[in-house]
Amino acid sequence: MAQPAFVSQLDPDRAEFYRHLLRQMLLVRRFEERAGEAYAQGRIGGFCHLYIGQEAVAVGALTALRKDDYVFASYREHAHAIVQGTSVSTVMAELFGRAGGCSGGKGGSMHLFDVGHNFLGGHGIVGSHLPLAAGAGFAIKYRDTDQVVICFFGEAAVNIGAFHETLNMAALWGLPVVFLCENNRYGMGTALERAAAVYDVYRRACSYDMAEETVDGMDVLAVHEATTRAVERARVERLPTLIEARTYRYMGHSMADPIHGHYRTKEELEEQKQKDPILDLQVRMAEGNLLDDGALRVMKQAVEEEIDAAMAFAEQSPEPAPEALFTDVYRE
Amino acid sequence: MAQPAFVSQLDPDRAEFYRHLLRQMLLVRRFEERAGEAYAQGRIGGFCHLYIGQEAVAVGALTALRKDDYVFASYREHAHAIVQGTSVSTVMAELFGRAGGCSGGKGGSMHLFDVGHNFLGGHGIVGSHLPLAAGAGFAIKYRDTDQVVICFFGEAAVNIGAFHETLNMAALWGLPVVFLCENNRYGMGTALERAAAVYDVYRRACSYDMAEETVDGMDVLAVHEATTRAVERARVERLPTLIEARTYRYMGHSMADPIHGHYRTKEELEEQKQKDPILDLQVRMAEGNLLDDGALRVMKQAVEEEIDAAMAFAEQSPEPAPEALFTDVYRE
Amino acid sequence: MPTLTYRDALNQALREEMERDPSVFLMGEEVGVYQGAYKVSRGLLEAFGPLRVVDTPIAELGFAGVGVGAAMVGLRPVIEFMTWNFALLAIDQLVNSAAKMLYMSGGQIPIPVVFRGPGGAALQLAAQHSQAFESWYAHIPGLKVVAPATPHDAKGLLKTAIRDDNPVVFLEGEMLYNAKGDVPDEEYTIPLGAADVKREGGDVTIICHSKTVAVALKAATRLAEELGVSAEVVDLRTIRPLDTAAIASSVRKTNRCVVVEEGWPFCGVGAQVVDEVQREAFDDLDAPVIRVTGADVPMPYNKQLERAAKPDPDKVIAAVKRVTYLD
Amino acid sequence: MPTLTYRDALNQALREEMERDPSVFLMGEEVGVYQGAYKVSRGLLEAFGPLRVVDTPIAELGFAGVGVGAAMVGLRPVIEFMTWNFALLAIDQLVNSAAKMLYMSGGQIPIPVVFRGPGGAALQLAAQHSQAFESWYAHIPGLKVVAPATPHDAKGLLKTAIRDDNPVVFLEGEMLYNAKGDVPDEEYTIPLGAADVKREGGDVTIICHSKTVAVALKAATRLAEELGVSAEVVDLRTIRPLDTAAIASSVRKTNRCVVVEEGWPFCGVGAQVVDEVQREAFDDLDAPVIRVTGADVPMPYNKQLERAAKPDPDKVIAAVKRVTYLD
Ligand SMILES: Cc1ncc(C[n+]2csc(CCOP(=O)(O)OP(=O)(O)O)c2C)c(N)n1
Ligand SMILES: Cc1ncc(C[n+]2csc(CCOP(=O)(O)OP(=O)(O)O)c2C)c(N)n1
Ligand SMILES: [Mg+2]
Ligand SMILES: [Mg+2]
Repeated sequence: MAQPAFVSQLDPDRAEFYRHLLRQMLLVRRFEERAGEAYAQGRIGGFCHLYIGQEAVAVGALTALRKDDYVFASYREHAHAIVQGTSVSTVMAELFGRAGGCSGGKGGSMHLFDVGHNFLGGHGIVGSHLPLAAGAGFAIKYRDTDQVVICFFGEAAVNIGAFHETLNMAALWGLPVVFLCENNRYGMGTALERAAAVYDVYRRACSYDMAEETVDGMDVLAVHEATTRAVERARVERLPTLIEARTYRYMGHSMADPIHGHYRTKEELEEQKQKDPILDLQVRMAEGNLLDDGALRVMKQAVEEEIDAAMAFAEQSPEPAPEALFTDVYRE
Repeated sequence: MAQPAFVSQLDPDRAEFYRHLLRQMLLVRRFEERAGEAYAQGRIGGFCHLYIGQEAVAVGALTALRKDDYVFASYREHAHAIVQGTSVSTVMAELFGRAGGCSGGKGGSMHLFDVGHNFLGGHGIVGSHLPLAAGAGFAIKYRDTDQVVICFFGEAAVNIGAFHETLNMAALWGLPVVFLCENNRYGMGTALERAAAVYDVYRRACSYDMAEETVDGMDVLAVHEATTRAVERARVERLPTLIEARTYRYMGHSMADPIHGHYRTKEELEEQKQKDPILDLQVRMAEGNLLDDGALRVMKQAVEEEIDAAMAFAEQSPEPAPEALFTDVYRE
Repeated sequence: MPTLTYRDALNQALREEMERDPSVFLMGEEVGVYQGAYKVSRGLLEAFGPLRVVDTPIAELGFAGVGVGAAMVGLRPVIEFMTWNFALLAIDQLVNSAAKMLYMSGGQIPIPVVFRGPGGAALQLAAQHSQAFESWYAHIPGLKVVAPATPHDAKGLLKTAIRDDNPVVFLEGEMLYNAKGDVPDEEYTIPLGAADVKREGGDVTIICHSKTVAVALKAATRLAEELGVSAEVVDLRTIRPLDTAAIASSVRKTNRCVVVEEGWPFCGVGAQVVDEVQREAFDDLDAPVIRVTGADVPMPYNKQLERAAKPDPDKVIAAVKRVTYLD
Repeated sequence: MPTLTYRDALNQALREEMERDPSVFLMGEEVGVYQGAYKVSRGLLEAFGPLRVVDTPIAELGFAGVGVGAAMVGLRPVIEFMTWNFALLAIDQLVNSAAKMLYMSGGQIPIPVVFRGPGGAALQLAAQHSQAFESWYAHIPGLKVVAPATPHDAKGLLKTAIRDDNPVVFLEGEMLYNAKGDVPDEEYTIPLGAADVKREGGDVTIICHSKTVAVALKAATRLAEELGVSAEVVDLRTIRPLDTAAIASSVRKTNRCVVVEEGWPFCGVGAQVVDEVQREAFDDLDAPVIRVTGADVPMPYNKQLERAAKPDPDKVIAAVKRVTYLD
């Protein structure tokens, strides 16, 4: 069922937690902005899909998980890796294609991996990681642990066969997977309404008798609460959930694409930016006297330093050795 | 919405039509029985999927079409070709692999084609013909004619990606396609409940805001009426419909598979046979004094002669010339 | 003669064929409103409208099948894959429906469809986005496979592919879209199955196609300048049907052969070429045929590793030295 | 030594590996309740229960991906395709996920999965159900490809494939399931990448795998009896990695080579073998390598046409006559 976007008053006792959410969103935002600059300078190559505008989804959702849960994401996954615990340094180094990158410089922006933090990619074929996530969920059921899998994907992925086959199996077999659709309204230049017969992504759960929920993806607390409910359902009842988080992407589809143009207007973009997820939390915390300007300044400063360090690490990290071309094709 | 299985009293003015339906069902039944015998004698090879028990679906549905409409079916399609107008002789000859077969002996039981009757196969990969049917529907929209496409498939096909991708596009684009799912409860040895999270196939239309209907597939008149409604919707409003016809297969999945065994009991089979679609119509026609034993005997006699002729034709039809191996790979 | 980019040459071919034949339409992801992910379809939506330039959901299997189905009833669809990497999801429709329909139906149902889009590697797109599948499609009877190297060939071959009554796999190159070349004003087509000698020579034959034609030509220039070796560069243009006659006659003249391709070595296009050459010109060969291919690994993201994975003039020259025993 | 069918040898291998390693499970259509479409998994559901012998919906792409995902977190799935024809729908998961995960992750995530099922033609199953895709999978770095010809090899190779830490494409044959052969009681495995000389000979080398091994052996017997030609029959067993050394050493001995395969000719396994042979044994070859393949057409339903489309001893003998200049 659709949940009210309403979110409980901020609870003073959770100030620490709110600060954590805010810091994570700031970290992601600044990481992406700096990555964008580096890309513009030609220091990052290939396709680079930024997450700016969607921070509340990854931060709200991943903070609802346990360390031993598994995370799968698409190619727009810098944020998910970082929030899951992968160091910004190794993520930035991966974008630079360096040996110190979290995928050894072989994966790049679209293929971040960090088994140490159960971050399992970084997948470039739309929809292809949904069955993979179900596979991890199957392994959890097979081993009878109480872990959970969360799988992030865009709204354009719901029209592809893998979505249908996966959700059916997950519901049929009772797999502990949270399918979190980040509905930012566009798949490249195609608005959801031009690609899907049903505009409410969460309603697609009806074909599988699967629990569903839609949530304001610009409200980090709402996302956190919705995900917490779904994670509980997966952990305790071992049932999957389809969550639709309504969000928005500020940048172009990738650094190679226009920010607006044929498919959306500058006005729409500017209007959306008024509902910025970071500003929103800042304001609410300020209203609740849980954050003063000084603390915010300190936080931003710390974030900036963390990214500076990541940049330095990435630049100093060596290129992979030439032999690396031929390693990791097969495991001996 | 689910329609009541109830069917209007037989209308004496339509006696001619009822007799046509009965004759078509008898023709299909006897064709399949004789094909089964020929297969047992090794005169037909490969996979041979018989339709016995499901006659009411193809007959009820295809009699709701116009000559210029298009028909797509799976590998269990002897009946659909025959009811659509392909001569039983060329269908039987195709099963025999002869040059006189409707596919020149190259297609066989699973790949019957007859462009003369807009019968477009005969497809062996589960789900693969749904997009093909949508393509024909797209062509109708493209040419702006008022033709309709009907696509028959089994209930096990609704769990595969092609079903989802196709129904979404058909609903999104407004394609005049009737998707008719023949729910005979089993996909080979797998009961629908063991493969689908939702047991009511028609409910899957919810993901596409598509019109749907479920109908008693053992009642030829009910199938005819439901299909007529869907065809009208396609022809006039150019909208697709998902119909679920609840039916049952009397034989094994194919001639190579057991009739019952691990996956279903002999008892279940015998019980189902009590609701035989042919007997059902016979009884109702008799009750309405629209068919006496004499007429029935004559009809059965005529059907038998038609099949005898088909058998003779198939046996006398020559093998394809050796050069045929290399023709039809490319159109010059 | 005006010079055009490979991109605009394709755009012209599409435009001209859509004007010529109302049964031709273009369908794929982002081909309309977005003007094409790589802008090959720029302006076509405005020119022909949404019924003939159709944006699709991300559903490769589905819309590829829609194309085949539309072809079954007489339309001539051009189905664009944003890249051929994604066509793996649709490959059942290409192999089991498009390639077999005419045969299974005993000759009743031709499938006049073109599947097109960029194949092979661009720059740092990593493993899942940098694959060349020529040899896969060429393996399938019922399909034709075309991979043009120049704007001139791209236009002439695409027009022919659209008019062909069989399913054609048309492989373009993201790295080729900006390549410039002369394209005649007057209408022309190029037959499928005809290779083209891009440079004449007498000492060694270099077989190539698509992006590797430029690589081979660079190598040929340097071979002449640096080693006085005269290389003949044969551009296959069409992989299936393969122009075996052109290959064999060149090798019979040069007695030496190097095959260059972007894809992986095992069962690649070059393997088939080697098979043909050693059968057709066994007694004329003075050295084994040597192949230059992409490295036998998934494509790495790192720029230097990626460069090392691709065929380049140095590798071609090294191969030529081997077949001419110059080292 | 007990004789077993190929089917039962595979069943034994699955049973033994599932007993040995609790992380091994079997998933696919009809593998459980139905006891397997071709009964390879007979009794396994009863022995190991529904969590380790899992019936799936008809969703090849989905359950292949489930297998890869389970492998990502340490399980060792054996995914059965009812036939390899249907795997075309799942091929994106084999090529883009399974084959590339280790590389894309910089060596972090191995994918110990086996994809298995019958490949190639049976009897009169027509175009969509009669395809041999060895060369396709062998084209892909990151995959291993195995195609055993005998019960003994089937058991030993499947056990090794299950223990291998890489994705293995394991091609069986519907026509082989009833083939009988000796299978030792004691546990054994067979390394991947090792060809096997099924018959020694000095005049010509016949390279083959899977079903064509029996064809080659029949031909070899007749060649000896009818023509006094001594043929060496080399069974590749593993297509990737390919045992080039074994191939080359046999050809260096016989100086003549014929390659037999069930699949289509263009870019088939034989093309790669020819490439290796002419490079590794150029000076030893007294004649071009000749290939015997399935006809270059979709498989027809008609029995006689189908027979004519398949490799048989007569075709192999004809090829041997050509490379030995006996005609
Ligand atoms: C199967 C497949 N088709 C096409 C593409 C090209 N492509 C990459 S991202 C994308 C749009 C996806 O949009 P969405 O799922 O909404 O995610 P978002 O980019 O908005 O985060 C497309 C079409 C692809 N990667 N995979
Ligand atoms: C993609 C694919 N997977 C598996 C098969 C093998 N197969 C043929 S028919 C069948 C069962 C289909 O059942 P259903 O769709 O209910 O149709 P029915 O046979 O009952 O008419 C299966 C699994 C196939 N042909 N295609
Ligand atoms: Mg989106
Ligand atoms: Mg069924």
